[in-house]
Amino acid sequence: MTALAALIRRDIRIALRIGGGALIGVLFFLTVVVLMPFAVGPDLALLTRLGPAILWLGALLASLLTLDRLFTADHEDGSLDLIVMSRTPLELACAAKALAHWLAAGLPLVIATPVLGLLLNLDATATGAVALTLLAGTPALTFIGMIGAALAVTMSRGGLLLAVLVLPLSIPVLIFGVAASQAAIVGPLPFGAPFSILCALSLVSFVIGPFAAATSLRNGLD
Amino acid sequence: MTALAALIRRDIRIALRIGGGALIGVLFFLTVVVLMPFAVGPDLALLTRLGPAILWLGALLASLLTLDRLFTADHEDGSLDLIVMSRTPLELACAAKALAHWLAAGLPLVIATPVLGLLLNLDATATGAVALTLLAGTPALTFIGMIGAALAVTMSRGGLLLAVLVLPLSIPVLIFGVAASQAAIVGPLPFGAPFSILCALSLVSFVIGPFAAATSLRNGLD
Amino acid sequence: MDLGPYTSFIATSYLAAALVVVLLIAWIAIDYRTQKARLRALEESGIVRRSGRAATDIQ
Amino acid sequence: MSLIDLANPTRFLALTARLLPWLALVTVVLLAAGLYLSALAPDDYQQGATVKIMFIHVPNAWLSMFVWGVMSLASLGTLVWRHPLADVAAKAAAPIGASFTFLALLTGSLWGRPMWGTYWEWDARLTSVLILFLMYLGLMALWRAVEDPTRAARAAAVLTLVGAINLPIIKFSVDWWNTLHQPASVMRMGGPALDKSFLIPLLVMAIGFSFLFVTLHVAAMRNEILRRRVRSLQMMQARAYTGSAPASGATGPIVGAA
Amino acid sequence: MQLAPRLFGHDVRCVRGGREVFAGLAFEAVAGEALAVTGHNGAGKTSLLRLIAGLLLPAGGTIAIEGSEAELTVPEQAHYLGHRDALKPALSVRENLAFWADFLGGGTTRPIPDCLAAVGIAHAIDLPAGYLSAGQRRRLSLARLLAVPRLLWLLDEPTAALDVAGQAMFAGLMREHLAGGGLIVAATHGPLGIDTRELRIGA
Amino acid sequence: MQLAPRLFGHDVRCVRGGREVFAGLAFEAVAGEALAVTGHNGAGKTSLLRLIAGLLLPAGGTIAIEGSEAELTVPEQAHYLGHRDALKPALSVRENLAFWADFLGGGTTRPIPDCLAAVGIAHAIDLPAGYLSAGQRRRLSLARLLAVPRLLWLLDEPTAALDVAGQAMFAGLMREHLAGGGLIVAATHGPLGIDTRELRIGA
Ligand code: HEM
Ligand SMILES: Nc1ncnc2c1ncn2[C@@H]1O[C@H](COP(=O)(O)OP(=O)(O)OP(=O)(O)O)[C@@H](O)[C@H]1O
Ligand SMILES: Nc1ncnc2c1ncn2[C@@H]1O[C@H](COP(=O)(O)OP(=O)(O)OP(=O)(O)O)[C@@H](O)[C@H]1O
Ligand SMILES: [Mg+2]
Ligand SMILES: [Mg+2]
Repeated sequence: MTALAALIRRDIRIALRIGGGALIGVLFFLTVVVLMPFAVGPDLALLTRLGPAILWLGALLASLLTLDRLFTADHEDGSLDLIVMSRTPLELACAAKALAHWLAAGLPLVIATPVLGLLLNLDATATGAVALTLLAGTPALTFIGMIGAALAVTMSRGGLLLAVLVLPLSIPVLIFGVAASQAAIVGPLPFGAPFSILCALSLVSFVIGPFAAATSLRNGLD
Repeated sequence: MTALAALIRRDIRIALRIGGGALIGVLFFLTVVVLMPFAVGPDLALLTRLGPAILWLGALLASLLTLDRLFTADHEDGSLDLIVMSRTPLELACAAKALAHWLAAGLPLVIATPVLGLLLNLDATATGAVALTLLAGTPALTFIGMIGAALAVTMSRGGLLLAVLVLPLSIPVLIFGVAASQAAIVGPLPFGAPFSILCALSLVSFVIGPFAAATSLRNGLD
Repeated sequence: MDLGPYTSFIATSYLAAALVVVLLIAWIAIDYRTQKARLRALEESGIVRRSGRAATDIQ
Repeated sequence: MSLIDLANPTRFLALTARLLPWLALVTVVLLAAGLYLSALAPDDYQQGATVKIMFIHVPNAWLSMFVWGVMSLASLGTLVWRHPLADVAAKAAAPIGASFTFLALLTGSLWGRPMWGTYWEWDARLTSVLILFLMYLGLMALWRAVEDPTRAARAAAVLTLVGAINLPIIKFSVDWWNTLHQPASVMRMGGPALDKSFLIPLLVMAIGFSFLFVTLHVAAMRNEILRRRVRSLQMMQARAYTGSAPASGATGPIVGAA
Repeated sequence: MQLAPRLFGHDVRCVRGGREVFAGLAFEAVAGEALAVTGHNGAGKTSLLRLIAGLLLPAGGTIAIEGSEAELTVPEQAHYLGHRDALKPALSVRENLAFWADFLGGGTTRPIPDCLAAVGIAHAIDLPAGYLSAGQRRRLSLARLLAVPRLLWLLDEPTAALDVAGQAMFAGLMREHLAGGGLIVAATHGPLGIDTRELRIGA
Repeated sequence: MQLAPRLFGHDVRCVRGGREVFAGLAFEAVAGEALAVTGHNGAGKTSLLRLIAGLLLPAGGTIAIEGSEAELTVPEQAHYLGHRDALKPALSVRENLAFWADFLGGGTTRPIPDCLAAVGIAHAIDLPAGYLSAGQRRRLSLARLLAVPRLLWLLDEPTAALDVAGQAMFAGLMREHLAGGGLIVAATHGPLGIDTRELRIGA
């Protein structure tokens, strides 16, 4: 436990220090949201309709922007060697790293959603629904993305094809996340159905992610 | 000239061999496009109207994804030191690196546009117009983003902060890119006016980008 | 003074401006004290500036 | 005392220690007068009493842009003359400028609600102020992201200057964007020349806020100079304690770069 | 009575990038002994250390420790000190070391300031690791070996970047480790400053 | 008749991260001479090399070369060989070296295979650089010095990771460079194998 807690603490600390502070995640989403009207036009009704998709895209981008260095940074400075050698199971260490990443890059979005909802003219229910789906779904993005991050360590040796498979894997998460939010906002479908699929996707990724990542890390070292 | 050509050749070769960059960019682009129908619902007319906006947003965000390692990778392995010391003016070297990056990561987006246009139900003219604006505008995105990438050397990592710094600066490009495409598709304004402003923005960024990047690189080393 | 139906908007504007200014002043004042205290602590530990003057000497 | 002497941080501290109380006094007097005059100002025939928001809103809106200009000048000083006082001036101005921008946005939305029935509208001018606000926040994040103050100053200077070139472009393109989508906007800012009864309080408030900025800026610069002094003394201290090290750390004179 | 722990390799074969680096290698070291691995550039010294550390899979042969805690694998009983120093420039010296102590040690650790003092960088404890010189970074890596006790030290050119005083300090630390029943396997091009048994790879 | 080129520094002061590393440093070296920079870990050897290379700005003093091509700055006449080796693992040995030869040299270069043979890694010419051992990487970096002729070599612990034969080979290369009227400034903790003038920093 100490070992995992130490790992999580270190990763969060680095993320905050390098990223320039805890608020940077919120600022990032604010920027992404502000960008939207310039593309689709200052039409509030349309923006509201696109709101959940915009927030979900922001989440995907935030995790992609920071995920690709999740393991390569540790690989390049030699930390990964020590993590692999340690007495902590590698699967758990991978899960801890992903958790730290989500806390630093995913959670700020969930927390910032209400503020952004105002700019996108979302009402309270809609904001709540989007925040809930993000809370349930962004961990899945992180845990799936982690597989790609682990493959990136092996990448120079031909793992490219596999990495390409990872991003498409996160598309279902996005689709059900947006669908659940839309259901809560405009109906007519019930919110429950897509939301439970989203939760199921998250759960699956919690199991598969760490194992797949650990396996590819073990094979990727040299 | 040999020096710059060598630099461009090297950077493209690395990008193609490692893969990461260009492919992840195109995949992200695809993800954005695939997601939209779920966000706006099965309204083909609306989707078509939003088409250029979606493509431009995708291109803008995709270029961010790949930019943050433009200089940090060279910084970490010591190449940047040698590039700064060389007899080639640093401004030119920066421009060459940006050009290589655009060829490896920006051009694929332009090439992918016709395929994605199909998904968004754009007709041939519209697709052509979007592709043309992307061709004229994405270099500007790269050259503006390069400034952020050079700042990332001082900051010692890019990620979300880089996006926060770069996105506001690229808003004009987004505005005129979308406007020109819209003008070509629905009118009533002529295509030429916004398009020539877009080209002008690109030209301005060709000048500002390398100078700002070179300045911040020179000051950022230690 | 009658401010009509929008009294609350006007009051909020003025209060918000006052609040932000007060926060700025408080931040600057607290920051000043913190730095002074640190300089004093450093001086007590025997560190001298290159110019040879005391750390807290700002005249 | 010549300008060169002023540019020496120690001299700056000495001079401003004497100057600061007077600056504060002038600020307080001007703002008090401004508040008094704006309380006396008549209601607008169209906007009613809400026109009083203008006396806060407009000075803050002006200052939000003015402060970026001040930072740009300081940034030139950083990059061209590499002067430490320029670094300090640029860094100290950012949070103050961000606060003014925030106030312009906030009072603007509070004014917008009674005037146009909505707090927020993707209007050209509002949007460009929002972007300015984002750029301030990004700049502050950049300052925090780099540990070494001289290196942070140069990075921030590049961003500030690029921002200064870009802000007019952004402003222009946002205007263009908005007129394209929404011709004939609801609101009329900067309409016909203001009546004297509004103009005088507005000007007094504007000058008062400008003095407020100068006062706060000078005080914040002093803090920043002290912070740097603390940092370099701490560095000296770290170097001084060689501990039980067999051959590391410094010998020789212990001096800092203060 | 338990036997002293003994590290041995038997008929070890190493293949990297499809090319055989060495084959049929045998070695052993008992508690209190240091093994110096020597050989020309590219002979496979680093590869051997990484095989022992479990970071490479042997193409053949066995590597094991007998006479120590049976339920632990060889890597779990080892410290590995490679060319890359596993430090994060953004974290302070203390934070870097504290992390590895917590992550590797789980409680059984020596106080951080002690370890730093022992390697001679106590004065830099609150400096970001990115500010350290090459030799100071190396010293900080060495502090990791002290912070968490491990039976086996795997060292890849450990004296690189150390000044003369640093090399002497490090020789002292190695001697202490061996005296406490530890084991050392070190790849090196120069003298280590302690008595070693030599293992020469490649012609 | 032109004077032999001479590198000199005068009253050089170095500040890093707000901390003074050294001050009032003076040094000089004339063509055909090597200057060995020594000092304890953290004394500022690397910092001095980076100052000469123009990668750090001096907080005071001047560094210049006189008697050489006047229109070039010091960095433009120098090779810098640091701890980081400026190699891309994805490119082959040949591609890596060819890039630096083209980028730095602009035509006036020695053939790649020759340079690689001179540093003893001709057999690895088509291997990806990521497959090289530490010493082989260092040799590849050394090949850069041969591929493009430059007056001044700035070397930071150049013999680290080289085996005994490699150190001898490298001493030979340095001797040749000096004989051809070159200049060398090298930071080192051990002997370089050539005659040097010593510059000691920090007490
Ligand atoms: C969030 C909302 C708002 C923002 C960000 C904003 C921003 C600005 C800015 C930047 C200026 C200075 C422009 C210049 O001097 O060129 C300004 C001036 C002004 N604003 Fe606003 N504004 C907002 C809302 C409003 C509203 C709702 C009104 C009144 C209906 C208003 C009335 C004015 C007036 C009268 C001026 C002075 C115009 C002049 O001197 O030319 N503003 N505002
Ligand atoms: N990036 C940096 N920022 C701030 N300080 C630094 C930085 N790099 C080094 N220093 C400090 O500058 C001093 C000199 O460092 P330098 O790397 O020049 O030492 P060195 O003589 O090369 O030592 P070594 O023998 O360990 O390589 C050290 O005290 C170090 O802590
Ligand atoms: N990642 C790798 N992939 C493929 N081959 C490799 C890899 N790393 C090293 N090799 C090859 O394996 C051989 C042994 O390398 P190793 O690093 O073990 O040598 P070494 O004895 O440590 O040399 P040095 O003294 O230079 O450090 C070398 O020929 C090298 O080219
Ligand atoms: Mg080796
Ligand atoms: Mg050094």
